[in-house]
Amino acid sequence: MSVLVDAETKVLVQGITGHQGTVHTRNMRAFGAQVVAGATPGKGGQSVEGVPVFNSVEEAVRNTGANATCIFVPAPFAKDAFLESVDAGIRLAVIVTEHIPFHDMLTMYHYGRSKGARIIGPNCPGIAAPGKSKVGIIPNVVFRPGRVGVVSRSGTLTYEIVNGIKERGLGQSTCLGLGGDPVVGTSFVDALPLFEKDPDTDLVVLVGEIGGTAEEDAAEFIGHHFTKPVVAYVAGRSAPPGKRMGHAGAIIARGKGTAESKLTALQAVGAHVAKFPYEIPALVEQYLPKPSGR
Amino acid sequence: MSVLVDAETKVLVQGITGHQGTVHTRNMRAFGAQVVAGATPGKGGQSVEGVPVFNSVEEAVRNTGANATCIFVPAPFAKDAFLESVDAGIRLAVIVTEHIPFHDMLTMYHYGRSKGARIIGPNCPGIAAPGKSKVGIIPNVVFRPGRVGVVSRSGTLTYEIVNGIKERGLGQSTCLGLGGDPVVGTSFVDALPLFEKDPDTDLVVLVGEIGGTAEEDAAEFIGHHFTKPVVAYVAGRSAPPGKRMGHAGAIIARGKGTAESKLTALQAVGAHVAKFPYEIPALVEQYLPKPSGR
Amino acid sequence: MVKLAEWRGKEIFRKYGVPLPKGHVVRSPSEVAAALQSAGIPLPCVVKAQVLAGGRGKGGAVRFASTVAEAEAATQAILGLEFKGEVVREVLLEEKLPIAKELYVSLTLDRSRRLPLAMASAQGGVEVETVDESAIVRVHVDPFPGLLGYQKRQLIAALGVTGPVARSVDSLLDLLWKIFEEEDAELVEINPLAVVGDRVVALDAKVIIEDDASFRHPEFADVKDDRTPLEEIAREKEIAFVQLDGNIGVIANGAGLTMATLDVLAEFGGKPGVFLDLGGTDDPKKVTEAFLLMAQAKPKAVFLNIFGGVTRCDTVATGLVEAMRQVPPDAKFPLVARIRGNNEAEGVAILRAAGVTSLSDLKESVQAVVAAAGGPA
Amino acid sequence: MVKLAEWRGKEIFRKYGVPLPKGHVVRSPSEVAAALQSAGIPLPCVVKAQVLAGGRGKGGAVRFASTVAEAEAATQAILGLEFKGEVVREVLLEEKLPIAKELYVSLTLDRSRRLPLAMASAQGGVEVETVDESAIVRVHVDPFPGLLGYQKRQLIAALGVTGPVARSVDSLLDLLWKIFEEEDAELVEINPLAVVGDRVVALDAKVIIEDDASFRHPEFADVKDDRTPLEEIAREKEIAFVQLDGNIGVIANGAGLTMATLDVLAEFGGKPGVFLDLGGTDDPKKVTEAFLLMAQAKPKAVFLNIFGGVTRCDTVATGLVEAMRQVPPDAKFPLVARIRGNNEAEGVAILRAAGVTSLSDLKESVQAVVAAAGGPA
Repeated sequence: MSVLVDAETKVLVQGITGHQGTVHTRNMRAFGAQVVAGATPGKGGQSVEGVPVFNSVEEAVRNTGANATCIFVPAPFAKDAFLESVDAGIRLAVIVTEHIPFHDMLTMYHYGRSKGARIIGPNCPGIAAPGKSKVGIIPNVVFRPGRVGVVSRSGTLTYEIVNGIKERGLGQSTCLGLGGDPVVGTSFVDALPLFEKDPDTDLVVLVGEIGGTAEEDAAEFIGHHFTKPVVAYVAGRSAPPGKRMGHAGAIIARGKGTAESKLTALQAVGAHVAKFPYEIPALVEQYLPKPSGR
Repeated sequence: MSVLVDAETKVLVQGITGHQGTVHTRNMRAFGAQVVAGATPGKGGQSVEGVPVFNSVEEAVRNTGANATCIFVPAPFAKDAFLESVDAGIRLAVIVTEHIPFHDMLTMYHYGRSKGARIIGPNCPGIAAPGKSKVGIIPNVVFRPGRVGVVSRSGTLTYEIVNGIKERGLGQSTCLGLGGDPVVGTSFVDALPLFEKDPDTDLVVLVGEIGGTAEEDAAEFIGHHFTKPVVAYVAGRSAPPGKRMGHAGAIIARGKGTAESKLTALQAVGAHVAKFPYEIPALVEQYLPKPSGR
Repeated sequence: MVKLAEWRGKEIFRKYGVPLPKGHVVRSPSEVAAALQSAGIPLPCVVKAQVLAGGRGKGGAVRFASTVAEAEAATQAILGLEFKGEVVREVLLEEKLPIAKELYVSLTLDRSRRLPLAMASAQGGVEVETVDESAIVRVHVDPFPGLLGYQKRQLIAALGVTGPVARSVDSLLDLLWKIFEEEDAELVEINPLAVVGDRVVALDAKVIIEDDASFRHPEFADVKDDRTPLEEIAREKEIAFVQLDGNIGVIANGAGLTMATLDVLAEFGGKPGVFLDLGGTDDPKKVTEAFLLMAQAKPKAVFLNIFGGVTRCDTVATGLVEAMRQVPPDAKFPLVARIRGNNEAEGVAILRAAGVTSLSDLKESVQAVVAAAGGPA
Repeated sequence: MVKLAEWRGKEIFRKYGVPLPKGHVVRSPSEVAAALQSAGIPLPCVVKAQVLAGGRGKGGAVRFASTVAEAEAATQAILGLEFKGEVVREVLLEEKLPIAKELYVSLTLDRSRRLPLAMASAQGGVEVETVDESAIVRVHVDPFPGLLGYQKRQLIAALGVTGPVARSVDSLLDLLWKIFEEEDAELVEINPLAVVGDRVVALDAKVIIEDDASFRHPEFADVKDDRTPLEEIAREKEIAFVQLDGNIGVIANGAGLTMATLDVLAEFGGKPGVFLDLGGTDDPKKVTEAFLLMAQAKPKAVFLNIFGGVTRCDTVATGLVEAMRQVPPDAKFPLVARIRGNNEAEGVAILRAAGVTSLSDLKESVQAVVAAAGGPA
């Protein structure tokens, strides 16, 4: 078991013929993911890394049974690419593309939801379940199969944390990179129930950032509905208000979205809070339930 | 049992303070329906026929637990009234209002659907389940509790047919008047499964009209999924092409929507077709399953 | 339906930026020279009758002119022509363009799916009903996200165009979608859509605005459509009134009941001349108006078929008797009435007392009215 | 963020038909007389500094003038003022209206609900953060059907207005919704929205356009916002670059890692002066550009924290060494690097060979860079 993807997931890559699309198709396959098709309008009939390319998502799905998509299409066309995947029946999309206007994301999110389609991202590293599948761009080298779930709004910071967990001799069940945009398809509150019911996850590392109230919302959910141990970290404690710290979503606006507010909320519901990212692996080791009788 | 409504249905009337709203509130209550609230912006605090009026649907629902709405609001405001009911959590709306632009109906239908809300109508007589409840304007006098389901695109013609069934000594389980507009919230194909699974309905009378392909779609559904006997009638056999026959939806356009096409399709799947409305009661009597051992 | 004449559809197209030939509408030959000049229409030009029916090309309602004098002559010849029942009152003068290819695109409503439907075919210039299904691509458009890029690519593929022509179609499709939504259209059709050089141009425009949305579009209030003068009056009075080619008037309440009545009438040899649906009204003033309108259609006989549900039959009968009294003597017609439902006996008594034939069986009533109109056809 | 100055927000308002006072923007006192005349602004008038910060009224950045000479003098006095760090370069002259009541309305985004959020309060004219929650009504708007009538009624009720004023707010709310959607706004705020006679007028305009939507809005390309000149250059080069008030530059890849690095730095007494997120780039040219930009900010020391995931550490190291070489001699800065991940050993060797301090422990690296910048604050 794992979260959202497994060894049977058949991945389509939208924008496969671009540089990123090609590189990450190779990496996903190296990780063990079944990448079955690519789609780029006008490039149907080509093949990239041995993967057949189709002109439309509908054709790709019809010919390969693709049931998840990884979108690398540039921001002005990302909305269309995602909606095409929904109309073609795909119900899981990892959107790697950054700088998608949030007004577009509102349309994507609400249309997708009305059809039962889930978005991870945008501007996100995606999903990796070591030993099973990967949809996205998280580096292969940081993983080792294990029982730690990771859910994060960050990119590279997540890679470093996941790597730290590996270096501690532990491994991950699934790592979900949700993205740092103001409007994300899947928030902590949407992701935590998936980890709660995943029998292969024993503990979850939650990596937050300043901006918005996703961590506060997560804390409320954890307080009421989450039974597994949580190790939490929130980046941006020293960030000044009113400045966007790299991610479109990482901004303290009108006094809302401070790291302090988030940390307090998480601590109040029993999450084990790391002050610095390098403290995470030790906390994970400390609170990860020990295998009984194994 | 009955279809869509029962004795527990709590009806809200939107536009209760208008003439039609008031008259039909009285009629619905006389039929035995629980009309629990009215809503008219700016008229909150009044009462009509003993029913409390609220300024908003949200207030009405909060105070009375209304779970169905009957909308009499004029066409330019009907879209808003329906969307308000959906946002307030109501999941069944009978829209009596006529002349709602179909572009508005597209929005209403798709938004409603995304929230799980069903529309009967617009421009329709609504739902009546004798002995249980009524949401709409079908005259009370034509009914008698029984085991015949009626589903129709017409208004007055339906009253006459229902009355004819009563005069034959038979009765109705539920009568659904779907409305004669080009875009209806519930079509024959949506309504038939409700009658199929209603244990109190033994036979269905389907009353169609020229225009569109709702009857052909119904025939296809009946052929594959409907097991109860069907008596069908289609009005407009003598209507010339290109003319709108009273209902916005009743028009033979570009060779499509003729009565002949509909009748042929219904006959092909075993529906008992009446050439004239006055033949319906006899056909109903003939094909209504006899109560075994009762 | 508010069916717009070609020139009027093109006015909307122009407002939204749809590429069009240069053109100008005229209503007399004397306006031709000035129109050609003010609109900058080069010669030779096209002279097109502004009628709603299709097939103008074959019917002599579209002509070509190489000189101003020829254009005047063609206008003269076309104005006043009767084309499939319509009299030509307006002529559109247009630039004649070098057409490389004729395509078809449209947006309409799919009632079953409750979705707008975009259609495209590379076989333009002929009636779309005559085009083989396999040559038409249909794409359903969700009103929420609207027409999407991948859908436009499907439509463009159907048209078989590429490069700059494809880009020109892409922009055009966005405009058509905008028109369809913002103008509350039932139909927006361009046939033919012409490939001219590296772009497409709308040679024709068929736009139908939805009647029920007219409260949002007062600008079309003067459109006469293909309604008869009496139908036009009825529309203003909000009475559903359709003129047919027979001699018996039918008044009923409810569209379904009215249609069913016509069907029975036709079965027994009657020829319906007017379809009049009183609707749910129980307003005696409206009933009277309906009767006076019916009188103007000069029917040989009238059949009234009312089912009183919420309304009481006696109220209806009283209204009828009063309405009949107001019909002018020279326009009186024999009336057969069938009123059923609520308080039926009282209603029938009132009618009979006023000398109106009142029967309760539909077949019998229909036979009576057919006889009153001179017997079966 | 593309924060528009008041006058520019009002230009958008004007385009959509939002009721405004008569007004004109000027950039020198000599333009005042002509501006008053051409815009028909009656005296007395209001003279308002065009700065992005709030609280102008109390800060002397809004003045009144009864004569042209007074307006010129006020303009003279305001231009060049520094207001909360911004220098006033533009002044808006406006009609002074008889205000009956000051209201508040806005549209923004609720990130958690992924829905636009409309807010209204009868307590306008003060910063909305200072208004009691109970005096603010919040309504979530679904982007599909858009702002609905019943929602407008809720907002209008919150404003406590009725009759013609309420109708004026109703139309205004439709316009605000249209602006929010069509202009890709993050925020559209009117505070105060003034009741003047029987209608409302937007006395102020706060409009923020979403940065990521700028490809759809080339018309705002010249808006300088409140970015520093270096931030402006970084934006053009698409580098995430934020100037802070310390003296240590931080370069990392990924927003989260960069923020985490700042946090550790602050913990050990360092004062971050620049936040530079390289993002997912492995383009050596972009790395060089980033270093040159960093040099312009004149940091006392720079800390580079890179995690090589897809990128290899040796590739990154080679790029870094080259970039450091290109920094002009007078702008050189001490660099502490921490590169981890893929091919880490090779990368570290390259850096050390080039004389760059390279450590693998985050705490140690941070302590080293704090020392290089002159010790903890």
